[in-house]
Amino acid sequence: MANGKVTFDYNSCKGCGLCVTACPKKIIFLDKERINLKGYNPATVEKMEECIGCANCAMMCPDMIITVERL
Amino acid sequence: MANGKVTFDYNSCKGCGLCVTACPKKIIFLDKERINLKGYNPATVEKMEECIGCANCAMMCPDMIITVERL
Amino acid sequence: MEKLLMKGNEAVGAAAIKAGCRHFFGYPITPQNEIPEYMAKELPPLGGTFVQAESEIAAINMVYGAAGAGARVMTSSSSPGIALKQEGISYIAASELPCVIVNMMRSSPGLGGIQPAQADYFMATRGGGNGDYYMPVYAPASIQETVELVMEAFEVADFYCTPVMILGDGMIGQMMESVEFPEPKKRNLPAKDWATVGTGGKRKPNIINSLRIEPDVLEPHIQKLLDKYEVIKKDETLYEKVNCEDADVIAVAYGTISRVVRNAIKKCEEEGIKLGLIRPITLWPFPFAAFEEISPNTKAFLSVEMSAGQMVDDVKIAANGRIPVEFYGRYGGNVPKPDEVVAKVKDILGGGK
Amino acid sequence: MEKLLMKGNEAVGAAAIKAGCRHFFGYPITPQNEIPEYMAKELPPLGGTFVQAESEIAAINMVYGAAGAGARVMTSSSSPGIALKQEGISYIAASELPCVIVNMMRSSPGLGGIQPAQADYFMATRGGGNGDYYMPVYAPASIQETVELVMEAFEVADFYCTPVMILGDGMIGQMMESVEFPEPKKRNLPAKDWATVGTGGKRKPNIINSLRIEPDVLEPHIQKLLDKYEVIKKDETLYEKVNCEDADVIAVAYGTISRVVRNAIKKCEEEGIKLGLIRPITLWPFPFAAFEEISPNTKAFLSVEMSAGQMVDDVKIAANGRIPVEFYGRYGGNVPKPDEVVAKVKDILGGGK
Amino acid sequence: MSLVFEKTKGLTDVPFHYCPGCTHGIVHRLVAENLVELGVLGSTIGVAPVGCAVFAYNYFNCDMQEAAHGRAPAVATGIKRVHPDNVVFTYQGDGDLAAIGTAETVHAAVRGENITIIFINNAIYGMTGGQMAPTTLIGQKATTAPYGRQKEVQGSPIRVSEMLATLEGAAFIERVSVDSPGNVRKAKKAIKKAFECQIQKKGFSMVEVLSTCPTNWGMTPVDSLTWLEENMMPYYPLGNIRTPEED
Amino acid sequence: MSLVFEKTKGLTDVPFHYCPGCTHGIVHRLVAENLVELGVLGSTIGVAPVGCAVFAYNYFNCDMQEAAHGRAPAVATGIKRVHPDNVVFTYQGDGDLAAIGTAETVHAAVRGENITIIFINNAIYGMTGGQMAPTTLIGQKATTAPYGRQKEVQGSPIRVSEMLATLEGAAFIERVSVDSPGNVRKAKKAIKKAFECQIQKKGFSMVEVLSTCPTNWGMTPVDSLTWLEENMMPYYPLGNIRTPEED
Amino acid sequence: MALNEEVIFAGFGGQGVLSMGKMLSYAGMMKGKNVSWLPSYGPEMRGGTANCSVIVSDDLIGSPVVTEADTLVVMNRPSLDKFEKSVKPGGIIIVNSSLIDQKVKRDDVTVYYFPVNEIATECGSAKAANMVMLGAYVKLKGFISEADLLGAFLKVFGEGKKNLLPLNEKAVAAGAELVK
Amino acid sequence: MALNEEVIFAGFGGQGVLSMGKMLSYAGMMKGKNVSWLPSYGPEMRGGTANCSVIVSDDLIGSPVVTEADTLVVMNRPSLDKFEKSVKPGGIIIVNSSLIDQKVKRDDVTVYYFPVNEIATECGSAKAANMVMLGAYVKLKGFISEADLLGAFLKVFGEGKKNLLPLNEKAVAAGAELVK
Ligand SMILES: Cc1ncc(C[n+]2csc(CCOP(=O)(O)OP(=O)(O)O)c2C)c(N)n1
Ligand SMILES: Cc1ncc(C[n+]2csc(CCOP(=O)(O)OP(=O)(O)O)c2C)c(N)n1
Ligand code: SF4
Ligand code: SF4
Ligand code: SF4
Ligand code: SF4
Ligand code: SF4
Ligand code: SF4
Ligand SMILES: [Mg+2]
Ligand SMILES: [Mg+2]
Repeated sequence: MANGKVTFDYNSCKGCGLCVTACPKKIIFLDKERINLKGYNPATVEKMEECIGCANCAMMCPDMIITVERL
Repeated sequence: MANGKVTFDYNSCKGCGLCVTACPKKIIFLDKERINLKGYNPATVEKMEECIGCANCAMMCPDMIITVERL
Repeated sequence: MEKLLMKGNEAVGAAAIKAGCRHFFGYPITPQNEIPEYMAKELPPLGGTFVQAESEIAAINMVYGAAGAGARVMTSSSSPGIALKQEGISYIAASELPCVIVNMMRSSPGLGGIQPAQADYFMATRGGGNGDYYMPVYAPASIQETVELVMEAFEVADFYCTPVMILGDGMIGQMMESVEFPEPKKRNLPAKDWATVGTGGKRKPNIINSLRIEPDVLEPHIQKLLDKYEVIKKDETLYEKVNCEDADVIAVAYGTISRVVRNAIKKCEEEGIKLGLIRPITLWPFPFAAFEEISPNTKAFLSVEMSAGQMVDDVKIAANGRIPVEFYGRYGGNVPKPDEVVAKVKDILGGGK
Repeated sequence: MEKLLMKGNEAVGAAAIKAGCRHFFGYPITPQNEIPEYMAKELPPLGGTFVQAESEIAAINMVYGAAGAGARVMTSSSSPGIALKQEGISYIAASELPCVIVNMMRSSPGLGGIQPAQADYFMATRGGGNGDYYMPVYAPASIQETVELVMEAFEVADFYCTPVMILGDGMIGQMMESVEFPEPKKRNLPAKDWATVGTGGKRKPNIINSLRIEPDVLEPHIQKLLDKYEVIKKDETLYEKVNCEDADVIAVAYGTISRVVRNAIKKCEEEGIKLGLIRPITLWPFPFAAFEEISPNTKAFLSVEMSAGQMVDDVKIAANGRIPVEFYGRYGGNVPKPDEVVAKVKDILGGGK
Repeated sequence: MSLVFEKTKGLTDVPFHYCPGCTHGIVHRLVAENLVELGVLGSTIGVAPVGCAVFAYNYFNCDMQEAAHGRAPAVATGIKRVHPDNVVFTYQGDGDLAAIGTAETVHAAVRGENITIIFINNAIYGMTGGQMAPTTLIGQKATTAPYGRQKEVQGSPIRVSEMLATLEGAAFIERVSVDSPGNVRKAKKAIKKAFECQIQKKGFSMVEVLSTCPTNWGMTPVDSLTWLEENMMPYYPLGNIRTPEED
Repeated sequence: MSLVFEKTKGLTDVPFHYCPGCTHGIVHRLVAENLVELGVLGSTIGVAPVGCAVFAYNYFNCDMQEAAHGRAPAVATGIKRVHPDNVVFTYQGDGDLAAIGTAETVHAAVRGENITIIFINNAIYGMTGGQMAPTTLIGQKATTAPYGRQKEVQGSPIRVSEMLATLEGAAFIERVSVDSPGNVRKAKKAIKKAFECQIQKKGFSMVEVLSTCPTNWGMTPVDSLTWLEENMMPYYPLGNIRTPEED
Repeated sequence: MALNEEVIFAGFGGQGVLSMGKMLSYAGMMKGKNVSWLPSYGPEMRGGTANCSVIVSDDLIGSPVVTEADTLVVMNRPSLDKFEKSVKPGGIIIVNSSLIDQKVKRDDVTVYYFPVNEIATECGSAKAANMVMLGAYVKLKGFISEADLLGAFLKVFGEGKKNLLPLNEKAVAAGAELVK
Repeated sequence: MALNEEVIFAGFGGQGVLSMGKMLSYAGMMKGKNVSWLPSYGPEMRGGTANCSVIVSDDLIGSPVVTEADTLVVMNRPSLDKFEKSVKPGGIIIVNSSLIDQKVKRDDVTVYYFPVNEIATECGSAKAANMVMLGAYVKLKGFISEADLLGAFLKVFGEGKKNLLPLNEKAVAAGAELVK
């Protein structure tokens, strides 16, 4: 399975969580510990190694703040 | 076959001829010899005895100037 | 009487219901949405109807139908939405139907903005629609006054068989103040025997109509409207005069801006300047009488508006050349500040007195 | 130049085409139907487009789109139809788009009648729509002048990026006179580099818009409009003054009614009365300058209108209290007769001189 | 001797202003006869359009309101919400109903507004002198379609009945014609059903009537009937399109 | 390392003002990506509505016009008749398109106007704060339907796509949803087809997109997707409703 | 004296009354006069009355509405009733006696009764009644020749109606004949 | 001296800023004062800034727009930037230091920094930050009692929210505590 990498534009995230449900690998979560400049808990990935680069998250992000790359 | 009788309100006729085509007995015609108060050649029946009182003429007269009776 | 803290928009709805209005037809637009929302909630339990129309045009024509059918009926909107109602209002005025139309003005032209403004004065007072017609236009300056004028509007509408407009602005609509609901002042109203309620086979058909194809029939009909307007001018003109005796300058301001002028009056006082205020409460009929007696001391009228200058035309007609007419306005959603008004007054007086 | 006998409505169409108008969006209404009908026939062979819109509202918004896309574009209607266009006109003015709007006025309010009238003066000259905006309004008095003003209207519209109105009446629309088509007077026009024609990937997007949500952005935008209006007032005001020196009374009349006044002038002459005429050709900007110099002999201004009195407001502002302002009007489709005007003049002068 | 036909009491004595042979008159009669036969004339409120039928308020022998062009369904809504137990109908042309009044028509149906619309489709703007209507046929000439309506330029004519039938609120929709005595009789039945639908509070009802405009079609009244049969009927098929379930 | 997804050049750098999780943003992206992929961005003119997407003119990286509420199809018509070879689209909400703009929408389709409409059906008036839309579902609450929409009072929701599909001028109509990555991909294809239909001058095209309004539905963005699937999809079935014959 | 002729033409919708006015206007314009033509218009498409005001003048034309006509041409009876009072003292009324059996009541005007329908029928078509009437009118008034009138006919109706010229020539001549 | 208190409350959309103003207004009204509450309103449904002007006065209230505030209550940073200049010299600014790390630049006003979010969390819910702030405000100003404020809470939110009263009581008390 392909290896992917996602990058979030930290301060543009609105913490809506649509990417969270979209991810088949369930690796995205909203970081309740942090608040970005916009005042939201931003989306983050911890186990990036599990990312398959399917771009489902990007498909659903209404604010296009996710960049997806594939190895 | 029933016997009918039609009466036209002479001065209200607009000479449109719809009754003429509607009559199954083809007994109505527009009287080119006469002009009524409105300025039209009014509809007339000559052979009233052929009228079957079907009221087709009245069905079609947009100005409701025909009265139909049946014997 | 119980005091309530209420938004202007809700107070409009509550006053209308208190005045017996049971039918409301509207379409959403900021900053007046609380009016339809209030009616949507409150009317059905009272057996009334709220219809969210497909557009402002549909709404005003539903009002026409309901008014013609004899109901007390209201619609509300804000500037661009009111622009769309102009044909309908012209029909209602021409057909002599009573109804109340609320305009909570926002900044314009075009889509403009949603902040308060007073730039629909022309549209309200001199026929945004086609033809020779007018309607009483009330400009409340507080929520309490809004309540009273809305109630009065229904009575006036029925009394004269005319549309009546409540001309507020986003501020009136959105602000809360304490308010009491007195019993509506009732007039001796003529029976609505012209309404379409069905003939019951007992009388000739009633016809609600504004078409008169023959000039010699239409002209007397318009004359009838004009005669009615003269009575309204005589009997229904409302205004308030504050601090005008011996005033150096008399400001003319209506609605919320009259309150800014009140603050300016105090500030002027501190500087030894006497600023007066004529506050038209009816914009049509415009209170020309208020301008008749002015002290020889008074240097100018100053029309203060949240517009680029519209009421100033009526002030000029009222002044009739006796003293200069000046104008100060802010627009686009900005609200004149008391200090700005004071500065303008000083300016008129030649840099202070 | 060839002389043609032409209906006013057709002349409007022919002049527009001569002025380079290739896009027309309209909706039928009496008494201006010959305009869309003419355009429907003449535009397609020229590669232009005629669209019969589903309504007046759709038509004015098609005009907005086409004007924003850079075209010379026109629409036409009559009173109730123009009332429906008010929101759209406000948008066009606010978005600074050039176009020409023709109103062949009929009698109103409401559905009224289809005979000529001048009761849309208010709607035309002071915002039937929402907000602070104006547009140049031309009032031709003959078919020849109609042709010239329609051509001028397109130039003025493009020069100032503003809607322009031709305010005629059923008489102007329906009558025939002989007419010549001179070459349009061309101005040095700015390029329409703001139009939506596609970026071609070569520049930033062009945006046609009237929304400015921040008051501090909207206010300067309105100020820009107001500054433009001042230039138009200075440079584009048109009027004609006839027989005014030492006149006993000066009539003020526009469009077809100015011709009735001309007949009245002759009749007055026969009776030794000197009647003058100020004929505004632009109703907005109103020709206040024409009222500045008046002879001490002149007893009054007399506004003569096919309405219940609308322009009379501007005449009052212009008179500014110097001499009385009188009014004579017929309405509902009736046209004032020269004799009636003469009688009114005599009346003003105290039963003859 | 028994009376087979005389003018209905549902109409006033005012003579119609319609052109000779214009079928507006026939439809007026059918509406009025039905109101009388259903016994509801005295509780009926009609709404007249702007169009050739603008003077309808002078003809129907019931309370009437004259609506602004296209707004009759909105006016009828206002009336009906005040008097839900009265019969409320509009009488509208194709310009009135299907052009400027499109939104009002569609949304009266969307709301399932319990009113009846009599829709006169004569494929032309009669009153204003023969301009193109949304229902003008392809190839048909009109003063604003002097080269004939072209699909590519003005699009194809709208079938209002079929369009409204997609709406759940539309309880009864039928298209009829008044080109022959037989069709006139059917039209009358359809109009009766529409009113019955309203009386039984089943929601929005409309009868589309194919009608002639000899004046603006530039034909004799008799030729107009033939033109209607040969040109309009194929594009606008007659028949019931929606009926309340219980029927 | 290859880039699988980055923000399209069809959009400007201006961040969206939409509420968190509002699917307006997804649809903006799909439209913009398609314009870029079809190579027509530079010749495209868009029309923004009045509704939450009112600022769309700041987002799409092409020439734009802001229309009055409901009039976008008329504005687009004006533009298209001036520039028949440019791509012209409108982006409209359900209040804008299906309420006040009903006549403009229907008649753009009747004329077969060669434009593309992107229709955002979120069953509510978003911008003005949650009033009832013509597409609000039965039982759904709105600020102007505080007791929930009732068939008897406000009528049944309008299925715009099905209604327009009765018109001959409507060349391409499809209903899609953006509730899941799979449906987003399908939505993108449908929007591409609609633009292709226009580029090939086949007439009017519209894509109805079922969309969420977490703010006015009073739900989280994620719950909103579920609500859309469970409530909107059954009433507004996804799928193609009209395609030009040659396809 | 400078010419200033103000005329009202009035009749039924189908009688070609508006065209009469147009032809006179066209002829006047071609002779270098100032002209105006103003129709009245109503809501009824057929069968209503039609009338128009025409002014032919050496001067600039003031109001195009004729309220004190020099000449009134009436083609049917309701028009006579309506406009009889709109003629100035000393003016002329020309009555289509084919359709109007009534007499003019005023005695301060000159009245002519011409049975133009009958004459037109004799010329070949009852539809040319208006041309017969116009022929009589121009002859009476003298400021337009019969030839100019026929030139105007083509201008108003277009070259396409050239085939009708002989009929109309005949009608105009017959009309002119009526005026001795 | 007669009371005339003009306040601006400002913060994020979800912080209950408008309610703070409403509660103060209600409490003022119940004490027989004249009151006005004016919100600013924008097109953004969520995440935008929100603010309101409140006036509580013994006099009739002129303009409801507060441009020279006696007191400014700011719940987030953009609001401080925006309204700092709108306080009259000698006025008061109360800053929610939980979310605003910045200091007030003016030196002609009295400034209080209260970490109301933290305190509210301690009381049981971060959502009560506005009540903490209000508690501090009324205590500072003195013309409204804490009990009156809680009475207003029920008026504004309705009897249905009675269950939240204990939490809010705690929050208000904790806020009042901040003012020595
Ligand atoms: C707002 C407005 N626009 C236009 C008109 C002009 N008008 C009158 S009737 C009509 C169309 C009539 O056509 P239709 O509805 O088909 O009725 P018909 O005459 O064919 O019976 C129009 C456009 C008007 N009176 N008001
Ligand atoms: C003429 C007019 N009427 C009403 C409004 C107010 N208004 C703005 S947006 C809107 C409705 C928006 O709803 P929708 O079209 O569904 O778009 P959404 O916000 O849901 O995306 C309304 C009624 C307006 N601006 N202009
Ligand atoms: S690319 Fe796919 S796997 Fe990777 S984070 Fe996004 S949704 Fe999850
Ligand atoms: S979808 Fe986008 S905005 Fe929403 S949480 Fe994920 S990254 Fe943030
Ligand atoms: S009743 Fe029948 S048969 Fe008799 S005239 Fe009429 S149509 Fe002919
Ligand atoms: S249908 Fe009626 S109006 Fe027509 S010709 Fe016959 S009787 Fe006369
Ligand atoms: S114009 Fe047409 S629709 Fe109108 S009355 Fe005449 S024939 Fe009938
Ligand atoms: S209000 Fe609704 S539609 Fe509008 S941006 Fe917010 S979530 Fe989206
Ligand atoms: Mg029609
Ligand atoms: Mg929506």
